[in-house]
Amino acid sequence: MLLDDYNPLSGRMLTILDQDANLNEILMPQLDSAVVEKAFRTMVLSRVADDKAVILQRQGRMGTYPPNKGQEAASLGPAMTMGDRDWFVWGFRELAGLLWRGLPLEQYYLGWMGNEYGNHYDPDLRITPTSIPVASQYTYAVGLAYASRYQKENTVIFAFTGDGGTSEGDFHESLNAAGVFNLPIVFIVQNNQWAISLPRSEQTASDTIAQKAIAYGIRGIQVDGNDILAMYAASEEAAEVARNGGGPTLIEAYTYRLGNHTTSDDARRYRVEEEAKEWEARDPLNRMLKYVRSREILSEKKIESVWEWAKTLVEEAAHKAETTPPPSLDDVFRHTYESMTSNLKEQFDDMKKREESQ
Amino acid sequence: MLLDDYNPLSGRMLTILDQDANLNEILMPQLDSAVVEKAFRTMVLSRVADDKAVILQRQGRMGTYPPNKGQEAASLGPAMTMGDRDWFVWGFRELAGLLWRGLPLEQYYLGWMGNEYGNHYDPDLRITPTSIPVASQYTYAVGLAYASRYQKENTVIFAFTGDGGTSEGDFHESLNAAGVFNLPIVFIVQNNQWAISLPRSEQTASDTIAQKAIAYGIRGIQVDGNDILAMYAASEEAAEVARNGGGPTLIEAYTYRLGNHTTSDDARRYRVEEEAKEWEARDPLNRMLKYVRSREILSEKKIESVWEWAKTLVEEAAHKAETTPPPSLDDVFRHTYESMTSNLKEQFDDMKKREESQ
Amino acid sequence: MMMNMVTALNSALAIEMENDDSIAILGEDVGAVGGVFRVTEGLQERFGTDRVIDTPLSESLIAGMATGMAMAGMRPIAEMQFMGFSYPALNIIISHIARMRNRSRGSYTVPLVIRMPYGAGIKALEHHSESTESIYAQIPGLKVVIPSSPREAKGLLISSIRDPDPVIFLEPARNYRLFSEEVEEDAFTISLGESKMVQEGDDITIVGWGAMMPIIQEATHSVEEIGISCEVIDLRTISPMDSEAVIKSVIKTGRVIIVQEAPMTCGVASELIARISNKAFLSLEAPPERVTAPDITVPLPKGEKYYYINMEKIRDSIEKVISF
Amino acid sequence: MMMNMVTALNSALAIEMENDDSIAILGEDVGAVGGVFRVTEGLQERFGTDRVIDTPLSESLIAGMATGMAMAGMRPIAEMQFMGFSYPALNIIISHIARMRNRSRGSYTVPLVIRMPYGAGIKALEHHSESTESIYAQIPGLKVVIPSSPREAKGLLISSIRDPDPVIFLEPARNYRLFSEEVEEDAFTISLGESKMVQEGDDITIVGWGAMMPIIQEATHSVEEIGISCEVIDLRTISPMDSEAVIKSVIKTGRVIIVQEAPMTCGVASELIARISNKAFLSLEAPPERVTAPDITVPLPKGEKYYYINMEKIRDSIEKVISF
Ligand SMILES: Cc1ncc(C[n+]2csc(CCOP(=O)(O)OP(=O)(O)O)c2C)c(N)n1
Ligand SMILES: Cc1ncc(C[n+]2csc(CCOP(=O)(O)OP(=O)(O)O)c2C)c(N)n1
Ligand SMILES: [Mg+2]
Ligand SMILES: [Mg+2]
Repeated sequence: MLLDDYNPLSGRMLTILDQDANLNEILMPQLDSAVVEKAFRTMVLSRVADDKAVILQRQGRMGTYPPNKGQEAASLGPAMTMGDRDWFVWGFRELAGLLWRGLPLEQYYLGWMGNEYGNHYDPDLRITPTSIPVASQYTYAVGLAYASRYQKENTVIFAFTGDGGTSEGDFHESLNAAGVFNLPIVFIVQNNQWAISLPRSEQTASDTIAQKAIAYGIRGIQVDGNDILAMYAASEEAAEVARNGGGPTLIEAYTYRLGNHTTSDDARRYRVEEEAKEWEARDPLNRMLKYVRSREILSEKKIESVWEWAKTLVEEAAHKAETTPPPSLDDVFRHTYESMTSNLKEQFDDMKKREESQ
Repeated sequence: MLLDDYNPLSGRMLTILDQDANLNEILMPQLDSAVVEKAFRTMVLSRVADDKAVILQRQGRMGTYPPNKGQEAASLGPAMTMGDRDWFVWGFRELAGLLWRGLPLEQYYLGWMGNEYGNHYDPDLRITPTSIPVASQYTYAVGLAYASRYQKENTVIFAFTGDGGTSEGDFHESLNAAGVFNLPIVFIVQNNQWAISLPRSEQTASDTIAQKAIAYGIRGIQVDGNDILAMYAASEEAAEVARNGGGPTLIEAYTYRLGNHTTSDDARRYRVEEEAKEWEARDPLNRMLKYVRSREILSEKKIESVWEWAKTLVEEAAHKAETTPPPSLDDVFRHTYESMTSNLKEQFDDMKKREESQ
Repeated sequence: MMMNMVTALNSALAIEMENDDSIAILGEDVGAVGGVFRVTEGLQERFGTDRVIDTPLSESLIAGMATGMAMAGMRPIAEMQFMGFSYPALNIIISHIARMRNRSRGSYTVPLVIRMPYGAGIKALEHHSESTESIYAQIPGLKVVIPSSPREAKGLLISSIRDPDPVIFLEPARNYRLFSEEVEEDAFTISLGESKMVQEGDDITIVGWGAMMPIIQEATHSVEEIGISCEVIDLRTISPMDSEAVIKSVIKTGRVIIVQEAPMTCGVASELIARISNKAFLSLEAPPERVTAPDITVPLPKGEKYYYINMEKIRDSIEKVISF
Repeated sequence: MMMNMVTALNSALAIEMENDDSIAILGEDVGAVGGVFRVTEGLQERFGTDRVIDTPLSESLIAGMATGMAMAGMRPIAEMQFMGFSYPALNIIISHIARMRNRSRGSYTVPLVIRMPYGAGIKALEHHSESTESIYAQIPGLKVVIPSSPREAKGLLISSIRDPDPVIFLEPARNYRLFSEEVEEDAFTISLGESKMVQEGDDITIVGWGAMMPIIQEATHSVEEIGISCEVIDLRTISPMDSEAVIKSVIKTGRVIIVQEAPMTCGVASELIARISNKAFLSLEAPPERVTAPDITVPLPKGEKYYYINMEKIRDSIEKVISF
């Protein structure tokens, strides 16, 4: 079992497709080429959509936005292993995985444009809303997992946070409780080496994030987060363990944030550009591309066309999001409670009158 | 080094004086008999004072009280290794250690009788006030340690909590930060097997508390918490490491709460009496007594007299505490800010008038 | 059946759990011990460890776990051991529980109840006597309920459990076993957001909630003897706040006192007075008064008398307002 | 020297750190980055990593660590990245920082400052626009300061740093770079607990704080044209609250509006009105009014206009109160 062979004390990180696209055939997960193609497409779409978001922000057409560039494999791998009724509990930097899951890109854009309808997901997607307070989403992931077992749903909860998130009390309380209750959760930490300006080495003194699992008596594994195959394989195994009553796993996805923390950030203030350069050589999308080429999963022409396809989708989504009407007064008031309290109704009526008189 | 030999992955718990009072001569710390005598006296005093507190509560002369019975060695051992300027950061169940440190027993009683003057410590004692919100004291322990280094005091901070405390976010955030800043702290967890009604096994799924150190890249050690010599030895080493810039250590003191959680609790509701019985055989005070006898540190007559001495002190302290006048109106208002705000002054004057007119 | 507040709450929980197996209780020591005040006594035995869950010592997790359970369609009832230990959970309560519905424009809702004992007067240790209810009352998206008697407790708790929105349910620890009264054995509900007219009167309106109600009644009985007729309102729900009923009463009586156990500043009483002084302005015949604790930390028991409201304080205030 | 609020705050920090080496800054990204709003820019370079400390992502720890530093005799200045991320620290703030002095009857004190940006109007993500200042204002033992301009910011921050009690220092994010003004280069202080008479007037008293001040002034200027003379008070410190000055003013003008960015219920405005309506009762010629946000979660930017107070809202309210 990978989770045994690569346990946090083994000192080993799981890689299957290395940065030069060398493949570990023994560990390679069985994926048919349609799936690989779809994964490739999703990564491309994520990359193009992400770049577009940065541009939209720069043009004043979107609010503050956290770029995903370089981290596509870390959320996509786990997403590929999710069952239909599994839960996707995200933080704020999991675009590729969300696209695989089926989140309409225009809705994603809408959220970052500052409209709550961006979180108005189709409940069948089983995606929880964006969670900005770092690591807080881990607490409700535990509740979803508890309910899953109680309701005999046999689902697994996939919960994401970042390396910075591991320092929050909520990270600890959640992993601990998941261990105690032996719940079906896969905790994925996207260790992208930075939490805004704080490097991973100053976030915690532990050698790996994966070894934090030991504190909770649960499984842990450090995975090359830029290797889609390794992320897939580790998530699949962790999910299977969870589904069979084996409890939670902590996956450290060892990756890198190639861009700024958000569009309001300037990473040059705190990190040397060479570091990012080095990591560009390990770009998960390039690696995937090499793989797709070497295995001849897609022809060069098809590969070309994927970018075109993505650009078209992205433009459409941006257009849809931008032409979505802003929230109405009613939208803004109506969802505070199931039905408006009388106090709120009074305030609403007052605003309504103001609006109408303008 | 003990901290290496008994690291949390060694699967070993440090015992020097076992429950039958067999001594591991090799690991035995060098203590001259005056110190051993004082330690014995302190344990007896703690035991007698603790039993008295339970009685005082039952008689309506004290408020809710958390008995320390059975845990004397776990706080005393570390206290014995503290330097004059070191800090003693306690929670609410560390009586023996506090007595060693020099906290006047009447002041301890006064606190549990419901008077803030119970926390009005002589600042030279370097004891922080009782901390009821479980594990929250760990956060300020980190700050004290930071200041110690910044001020070049070369002091060590000894911070206590319970096994239940390890589940709080504050435990995690504090150990993590102490690791990152490499601070001079010894974190002592009194694992007394219960957090009110929750057994240790349901508090966390990790095999030991000590192994939680691995999550923070710091040292950890599981120590027989009923063995005063082991607690001394481990604390001494951890303090020395800390003082020499080696950073924090987590000591799990494996012990047992022989009494109820507090005087409002009835442990029979949730645990079998045999368990407590078994642990009585491992009582730290009996063990100490056997040791004192076998080494002939005190004559039988002297041993007898220690109990008499303790009883006298305890009666005096109880009397002093009980005859301490209750807080005045002024006491209750004056310490909210350095000087009363005008709003508070108005409320104070109002109450004063009421009081005088009665 | 005669019940005290503890047995009434226990009865509400048992009935609802019997009827709806999506309900589960979670918290510290809620199982074998039945909670430190025994409100959940016997429930784990009856409904199993899956539905009455002893959690690790992690308040933020308790709140968050309940959130997730609710999002998945369960009806969790979380217990905080004391209000003073609910603060570690405030982030989850403010940032997620109160907002999940609005954040997702209704895709996700969080129908849960967080119960906790609150208030002073039980000679407790530090942090066991808090009444910071206005922290909760000010958060949009939360409802905040405070029963004052056994019967109220049962009816309001059942309503809270069935409510589609998150409810913070504050139980006045002092009243847990203070008195018993006749309470229906079966389920019944009391609407959230509706105050209770405890007693009609003409001269002055006295408003309170929770542990203040018995003390208010002592005071109003005592002034009745000197011919002052008090209208007494139990707010019952501080969010939403039934200020309409209070305002109506003040328009009738022209005088008002709000009695609040908490310190004065930024409490629920100030909100009520702000509404009254705005909407009953022309009816007010005397300045609206508050009887509250002073703006200090709740003293430990030996000094509690300087903090806790007694009937004399209320009575004096009534006389002052009446003679204005 | 012309300064905006960011440079004024930075100047205050630099001067105080220069003069007193027991002062240290701690928080997330306060070092190389100088904080997300650049308030601590350049300070780490100047004073070293020992005194400008980048902490792990742990707000409760930040508050607690600052507590310990203060207990040991340092003067820590902690930064919470946004008010919406201060909630995980509430337990430490309420349970320890506010109480250490009283708990120990003065043996231990906690002279620290916790700075944080607050308020809406910066088109931010969720949780970045909070104004829950009344949570802090209601806690005995804390002082709560809110500057409205660069000069005020500098003088109040220096006073806060030197204050013997813990101060929550709330910086209106919207005003950080909204305007510059002449600010003394050297140290100067502005007393905590004293409001500022911004403008004297006869007809009505308008009270506000923080980001509301420029909007209030827009509104008062616009009504001056129609002959309404406004007295404008900047509260500056919401705890302790200078209600005396406000009451004095209302006794003169007979009319009052409190402008509060936060939602209505249980805010600082309600406290002020409760005090006014009690102590200026006979002087009031019209109902005291509040202009506040509605009781909803701050909307994301696309809906913010339904939440945020603009000058028209204040102006209409003035006209309403004047014509009562
Ligand atoms: C509780 C909380 N504190 C602070 C912030 C501000 N903040 C947003 S993202 C971030 C860093 C997060 O780092 P990490 O968890 O590594 O995720 P990454 O941004 O690298 O994906 C911070 C401090 C926040 N959102 N929530
Ligand atoms: C934050 C917080 N939550 C709940 C409580 C109530 N409480 C007091 S002691 C205790 C159990 C503590 O267990 P542990 O840490 O093992 O210490 P022990 O009592 O066994 O010494 C609880 C839940 C509290 N004091 N603080
Ligand atoms: Mg990161
Ligand atoms: Mg314990």
